[in-house]
Amino acid sequence: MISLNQVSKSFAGTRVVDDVSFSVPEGAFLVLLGPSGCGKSTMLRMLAGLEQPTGGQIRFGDMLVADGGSGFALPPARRDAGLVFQSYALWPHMTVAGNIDWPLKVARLPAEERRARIAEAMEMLGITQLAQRYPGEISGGQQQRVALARMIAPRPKVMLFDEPLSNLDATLRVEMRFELLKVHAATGATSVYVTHDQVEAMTMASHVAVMNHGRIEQFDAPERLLAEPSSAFVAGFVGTPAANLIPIADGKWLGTIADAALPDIAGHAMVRAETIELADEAGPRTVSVTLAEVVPMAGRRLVTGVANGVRITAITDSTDRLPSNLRFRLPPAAAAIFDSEGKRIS
Amino acid sequence: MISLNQVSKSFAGTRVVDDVSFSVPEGAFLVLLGPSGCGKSTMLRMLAGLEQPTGGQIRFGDMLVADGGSGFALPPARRDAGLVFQSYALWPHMTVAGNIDWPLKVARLPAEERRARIAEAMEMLGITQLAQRYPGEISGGQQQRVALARMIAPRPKVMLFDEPLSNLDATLRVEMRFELLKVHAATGATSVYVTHDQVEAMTMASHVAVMNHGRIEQFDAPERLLAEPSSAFVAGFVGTPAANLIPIADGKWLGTIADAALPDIAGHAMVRAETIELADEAGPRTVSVTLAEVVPMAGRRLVTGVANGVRITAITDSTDRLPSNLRFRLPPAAAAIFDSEGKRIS
Amino acid sequence: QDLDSKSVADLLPLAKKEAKVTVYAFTSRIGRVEEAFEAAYPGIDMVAFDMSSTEQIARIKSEAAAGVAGADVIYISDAPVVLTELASQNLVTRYVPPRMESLVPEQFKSPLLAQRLSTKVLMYNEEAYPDGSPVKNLWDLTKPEWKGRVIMVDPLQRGDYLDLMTEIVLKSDDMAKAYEAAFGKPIALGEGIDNAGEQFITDLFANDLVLVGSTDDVNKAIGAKGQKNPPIGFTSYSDRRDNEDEGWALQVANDIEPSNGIVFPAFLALNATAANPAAARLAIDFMMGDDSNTGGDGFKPFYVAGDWPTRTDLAQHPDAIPLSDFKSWQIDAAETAKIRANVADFVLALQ
Amino acid sequence: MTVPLRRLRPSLARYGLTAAMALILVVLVAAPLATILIQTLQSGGGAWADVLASRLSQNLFWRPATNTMIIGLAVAGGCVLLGGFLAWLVVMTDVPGRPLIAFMATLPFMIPSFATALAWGSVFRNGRVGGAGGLLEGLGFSVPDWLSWGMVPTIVVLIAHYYALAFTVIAAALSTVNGDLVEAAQMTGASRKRILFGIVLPVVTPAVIAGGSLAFAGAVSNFAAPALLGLPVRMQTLSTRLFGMIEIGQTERGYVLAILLIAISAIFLGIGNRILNSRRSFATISGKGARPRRFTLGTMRLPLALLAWTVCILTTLLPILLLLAASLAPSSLSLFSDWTLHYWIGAADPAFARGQPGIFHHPQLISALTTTLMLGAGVVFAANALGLLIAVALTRQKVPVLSNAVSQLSFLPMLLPGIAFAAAYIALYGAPIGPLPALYGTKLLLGLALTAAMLPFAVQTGRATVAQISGDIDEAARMTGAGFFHRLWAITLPLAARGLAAGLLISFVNVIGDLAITVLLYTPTSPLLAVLSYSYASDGFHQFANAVTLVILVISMLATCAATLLRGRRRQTFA
Ligand SMILES: Nc1ncnc2c1ncn2[C@@H]1O[C@H](COP(=O)(O)OP(=O)(O)OP(=O)(O)O)[C@@H](O)[C@H]1O
Ligand SMILES: Nc1ncnc2c1ncn2[C@@H]1O[C@H](COP(=O)(O)OP(=O)(O)OP(=O)(O)O)[C@@H](O)[C@H]1O
Ligand SMILES: [Mg+2]
Ligand SMILES: [Mg+2]
Repeated sequence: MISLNQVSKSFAGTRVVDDVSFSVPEGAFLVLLGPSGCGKSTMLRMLAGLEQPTGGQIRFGDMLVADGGSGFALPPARRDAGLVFQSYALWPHMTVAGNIDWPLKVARLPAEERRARIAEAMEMLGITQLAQRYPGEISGGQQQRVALARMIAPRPKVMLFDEPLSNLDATLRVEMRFELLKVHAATGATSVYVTHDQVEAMTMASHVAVMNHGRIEQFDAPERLLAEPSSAFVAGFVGTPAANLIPIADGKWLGTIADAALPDIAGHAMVRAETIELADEAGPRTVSVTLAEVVPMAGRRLVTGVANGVRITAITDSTDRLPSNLRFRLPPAAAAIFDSEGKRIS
Repeated sequence: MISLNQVSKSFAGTRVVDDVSFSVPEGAFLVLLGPSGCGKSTMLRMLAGLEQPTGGQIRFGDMLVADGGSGFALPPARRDAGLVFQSYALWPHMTVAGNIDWPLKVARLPAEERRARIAEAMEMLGITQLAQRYPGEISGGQQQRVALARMIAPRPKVMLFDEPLSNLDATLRVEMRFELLKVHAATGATSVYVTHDQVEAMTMASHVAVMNHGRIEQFDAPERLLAEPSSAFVAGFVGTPAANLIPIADGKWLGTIADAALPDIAGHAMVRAETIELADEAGPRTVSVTLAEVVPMAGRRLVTGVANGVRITAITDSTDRLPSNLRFRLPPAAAAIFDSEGKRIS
Repeated sequence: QDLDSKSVADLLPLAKKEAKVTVYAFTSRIGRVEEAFEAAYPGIDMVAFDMSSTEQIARIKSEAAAGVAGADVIYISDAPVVLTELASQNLVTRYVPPRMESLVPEQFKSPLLAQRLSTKVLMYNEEAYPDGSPVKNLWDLTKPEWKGRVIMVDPLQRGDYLDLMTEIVLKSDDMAKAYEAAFGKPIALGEGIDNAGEQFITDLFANDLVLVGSTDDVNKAIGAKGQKNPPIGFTSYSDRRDNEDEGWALQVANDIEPSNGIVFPAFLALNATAANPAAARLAIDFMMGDDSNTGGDGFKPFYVAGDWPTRTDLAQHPDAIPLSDFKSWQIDAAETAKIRANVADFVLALQ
Repeated sequence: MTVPLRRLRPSLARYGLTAAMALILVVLVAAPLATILIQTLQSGGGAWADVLASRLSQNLFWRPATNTMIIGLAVAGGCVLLGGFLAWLVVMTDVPGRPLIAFMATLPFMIPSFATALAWGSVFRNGRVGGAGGLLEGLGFSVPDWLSWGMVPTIVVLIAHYYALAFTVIAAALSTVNGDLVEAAQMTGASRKRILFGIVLPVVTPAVIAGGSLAFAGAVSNFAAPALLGLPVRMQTLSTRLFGMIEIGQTERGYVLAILLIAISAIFLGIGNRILNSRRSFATISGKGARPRRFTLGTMRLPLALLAWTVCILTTLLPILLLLAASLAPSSLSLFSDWTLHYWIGAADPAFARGQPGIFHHPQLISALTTTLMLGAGVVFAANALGLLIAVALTRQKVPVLSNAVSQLSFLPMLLPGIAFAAAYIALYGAPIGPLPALYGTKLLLGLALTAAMLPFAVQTGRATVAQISGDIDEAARMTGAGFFHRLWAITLPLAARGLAAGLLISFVNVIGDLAITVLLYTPTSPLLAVLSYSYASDGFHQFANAVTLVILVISMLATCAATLLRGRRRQTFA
């Protein structure tokens, strides 16, 4: 339902979105994933009509909504899209209820209906008791929820979310993503969702686009992203924890530990944390690391060590104290190999 | 070094911080954890001197900095504290470099030194190439990093962080928390850090305070928080994933599945996800659930199901397809039992 | 032309048909004229605009450019500008009511009809100088004892003061004679100075002449009671009537060599393209006064001490020196207009 | 057919507003201005040579121009500092008596500047222009000329008169500054002064520039103060010069001077424009809500309060008192004796005041009052509506050349002497243009001219506030499908309300006090208060003139009160 064809956007000469093409069907839930500053918000703003692409076309269904070449752009008002701004963009002179109400008023919904929708949205986001407060009188997370409620209440056909849960706690986030999916399903809207939270990406997405430097690195279903990253960047970016990208050169791990299984190139081997074991003794494919941090997760512990300046994370089940002389045993085979450009080789 | 004695804060009659007392030594790294709207930002703002407590005293070392009773407050300028605002609060009319520079100018650092510090801070936060941009011309995550750089560059003795990494991607976050800990260690500052990210809390904190409704639910070392939650709230709030809190009544799980090991009270049993198994067949302590979501994490899968409206998360290693008729087998003993008020009983 | 010769009785029915007459006037006293006029000629509405001569000139010129006839009657001072910029372009035209032909001397009937005369003359503080003017000769003002104590409105701010300067230059011969009288030697002109008038102006400015922005400031400076050493300066003779109200001691210095200042006319003229030509003429006739010896209601607002009607048949105002005894130059607007700009430039070069 | 339309639409959305505003400004400002320019060129441009390159140009132009610029810049600087300081005190600190300071600090520019000059004279005057000296001489001090007359007093008086403009605009802007910007500065350990000048005033740069520009334009075009205080030591400014030139019939030279004044001022105002058009943003109203921030002044509370009070009292009460006295005292020489209410309510008495009855017996007072109010209200709303649109266009659509033209054009009327402006209007719109009827003599023409004359105030204040609203707030509203005017009404207007109120107030005060334009364009059936005051003054009835001036002042003060009350009823959460 949303399709992009070679869309680009430049600010003062620098391309921040670069030749992006993809399409998702109606009702899809597209998650945009990518590092800070890679152009995610810009993408959303172009979809919303707030920013005009400098090149390429954007279509909603059959309808052309923006054409960078001719300069044509359907104004935001006529796209039936809603956007949760990264900066919230609440109207500071309206109460919480007023903020949610205004778009409904603009849409000329009858008063009865509006009241119901406001109540529903506030209920869903747990902000009912804040109805009469002003944005300046509520906490950051509460503001974010108001921004969400405001966007959802009019039930747009295209829902655009820019890190909508970033300021919420984990528990609330779980609830919210559940609720958002419910809304998404109920309205049959097509959603585009920017997040830094891998869990959100994995649980909500029907499609994921991983962006880097304004380009799409991989566009795929969420499971495939984890299973088959198409580039070193994706491999190192997705997953909780992300896979380790260990430099290899001349068939040696880290350029030092020879391994016949490794190809004889300079690049990176992808090694999943769960395949690295803690070793008591030096041995084949064993690397000595300095302990950096230990994170309890999913009943296990992620142990991160640094070897030759490379952070490597392993997972251990044992709750024993870690030896002061920590060693990681690398798996017999890398999950994937990437060349020095980051292209996947095997 | 920072100690609070019965600190309270009310806004227009409602207590948003309620009788909080604790103290942390110099050089401590205190993480404040808590749901949206529980008063974390307000706590930070009181420490910063931007908000005056309505009751209680705050001391930095031996020095009284605020006294709600007498109304005394040391102005923010004289506390040698820095704050990363949840809203960033960047000065829109100054460039990125200008924003970082201004506090240094105020501190009358020589130009040479200032240049070095700005360069260092920008380098550390990966925003060097944005030096001449204005806040309106950079992405949300970049703005957040500028806010961090601005606070860190003058090296205050007390560093206050309000969700400083919330808009950064996971990879960058890992880097940043590493860098922040380095700065913290290097300057010997005492830090108070608000976050919703459990990993940050667990890896960075020397002390954690879990807040709820303006009160401290538990104040402890991070590991103890996971191991020995003192209330149902804490149990259900911390951990990745947080422990399951399964309602019990009359010695029955969920009020239906009798278990002799359970006490005969109404309350909650804490059951860690990793102790719940997927069961093929109905059996003792087995509950049938509807699948809600599956999250890949730490090489395993978190499987969340809903039974009687209660979300229960289990962890499974197997990568098999989940049976359509999903069942969870609860462990023989709950990790903890909380009464209906949430107080821990065993 | 035809209308010009019509008597009041003949004009009246025509004017009644027009039913309206618009007057631009440089004084608010027009308000009282309006009332009197409408009482005298019911059914003819007089619409009066009160604005300064300068503003009238700007307005009349703009209106002419825009092709609209704003006023029917123009009552205006600032003779030199009016003559050069309005009359010469036929933006305003002369009209002398037949009734006035014999009552007003020729000099006041052409090129425009003057209704009355005003003054800018030397005045002093009679409280500080009970024995009369401390100055007998204009040149005395350039002497050291009057340094910083002669005051007037900046001649480049107000046309009537510029007219005064111009007249002094025009009357250079008199000025030269007066110089001899004052200093006992013939005048020696400075470099780049062409005549005695210019020399006088130069010397006056060199003697730290104090300039102010309005006639009132001059009056206050000169007239304020209780001063030990009050300044002397040029202002309107008629302002003396405010002495009592304001607490001034203004008095005119009449016996001055060669003259104490200037007397200048206020014109009554027609708009060349007047929309109400008959009523306009009727209004001018009315404003010239009736046959009583004070001019009646039409002239009453202007019958004040220090202003003189141009009509010769009206009685002298009891409080004022008669015009015939008044030792002032009567400006010749046409002559003044010729060199006025040059004098302005000359003054401009001095400050 | 569809293709060009398609192309047109986005560019319309991008430039449409700016282009429309440019068109309106051409009609309201550029065309009349061109008329004047043409007039100065018609006779061979001799006036230009006289002014710029003749033996006279030194005295005619260069020295007055230098004086003017010194005065303009000093006054602009002084007003921004003083007005900004007071605005900060009132909006951002806990100084005692804030509402009253806020009220008093808006008054000075409603008081005619001659009254302020008079107030200066009443203290510092020496005997140079005769009469009695001021208070200081009365106490036995001898006051040197430089303190009594000339540049210094002119600058001080003009600052005392115009700082209210800067105050009003800056206070409006400050009240919307998100508290966390200030808090972030406080955290750095900066002193209050440092924060004020390093963060607070710079983040409201648009308001500072607006305040400074208005004060600058006011100062360079002010006539009363330099005429009263400068002339006695022969200090001329461009405004006294050009007034004089027009007054003595050398209109062309006068217009040339006016055009040059505009040109020079445009340079300075252009600098301000560049800052506003730079990449820098001044969005202090963010989409994350905001808490207002008040400094506690601590030990400085009383000294600063004292300072503020002194400034306010000296610049408001003193001139008002003198004005009042001047409307009560028979003699302008001893303002405090023999007071009588005759000039206000007295019946006609042939023995007193030449038989003039008090102003309340003036047959046209009531009609003048209502006309003034109606005209004032109409013009003010028209000008500010336009001003807001222009401000929005300038802030949200930055079109390369056009924006700059719009910005400059909207400022010019402030510098052009009213008489020239009005004359141009008559010349241009007095006659029928094509099918359009002549507007001469209609209130519409007066309304148009006054609207144009008030645009600078409206645009400057509007721009200062609109620039503070961060773009995403409007974008969020665009996403809902609300149209331009709907958004303007529901989002921009309320957020800019304080600034707009300031603009309304400033232009209202100006329009009801305006004389120069009104006197040439008004229709006699409905005189205005200012005209009434003028006709009294032109006949030497000062007491009456001052009484009418006081009536105007009281109306202005009532308007201020109304604006304050209106504001007070809104919940000030974002501001
Ligand atoms: N000015 C105010 N008036 C009334 N209530 C307020 C005001 N400011 C904050 N609150 C309330 O105080 C509570 C605590 O706010 P605070 O900002 O400290 O929350 P927080 O823990 O930082 O939440 P978050 O994680 O969402 O940022 C919130 O419930 C908020 O609604
Ligand atoms: N007005 C502008 N001028 C120049 N560069 C800009 C402008 N606005 C954004 N950029 C740059 O464009 C890039 C993409 O910005 P965008 O906001 O889309 O990033 P993002 O992916 O949303 O990042 P984040 O996760 O940090 O929000 C950034 O590097 C930013 O610095
Ligand atoms: Mg973004
Ligand atoms: Mg917060």
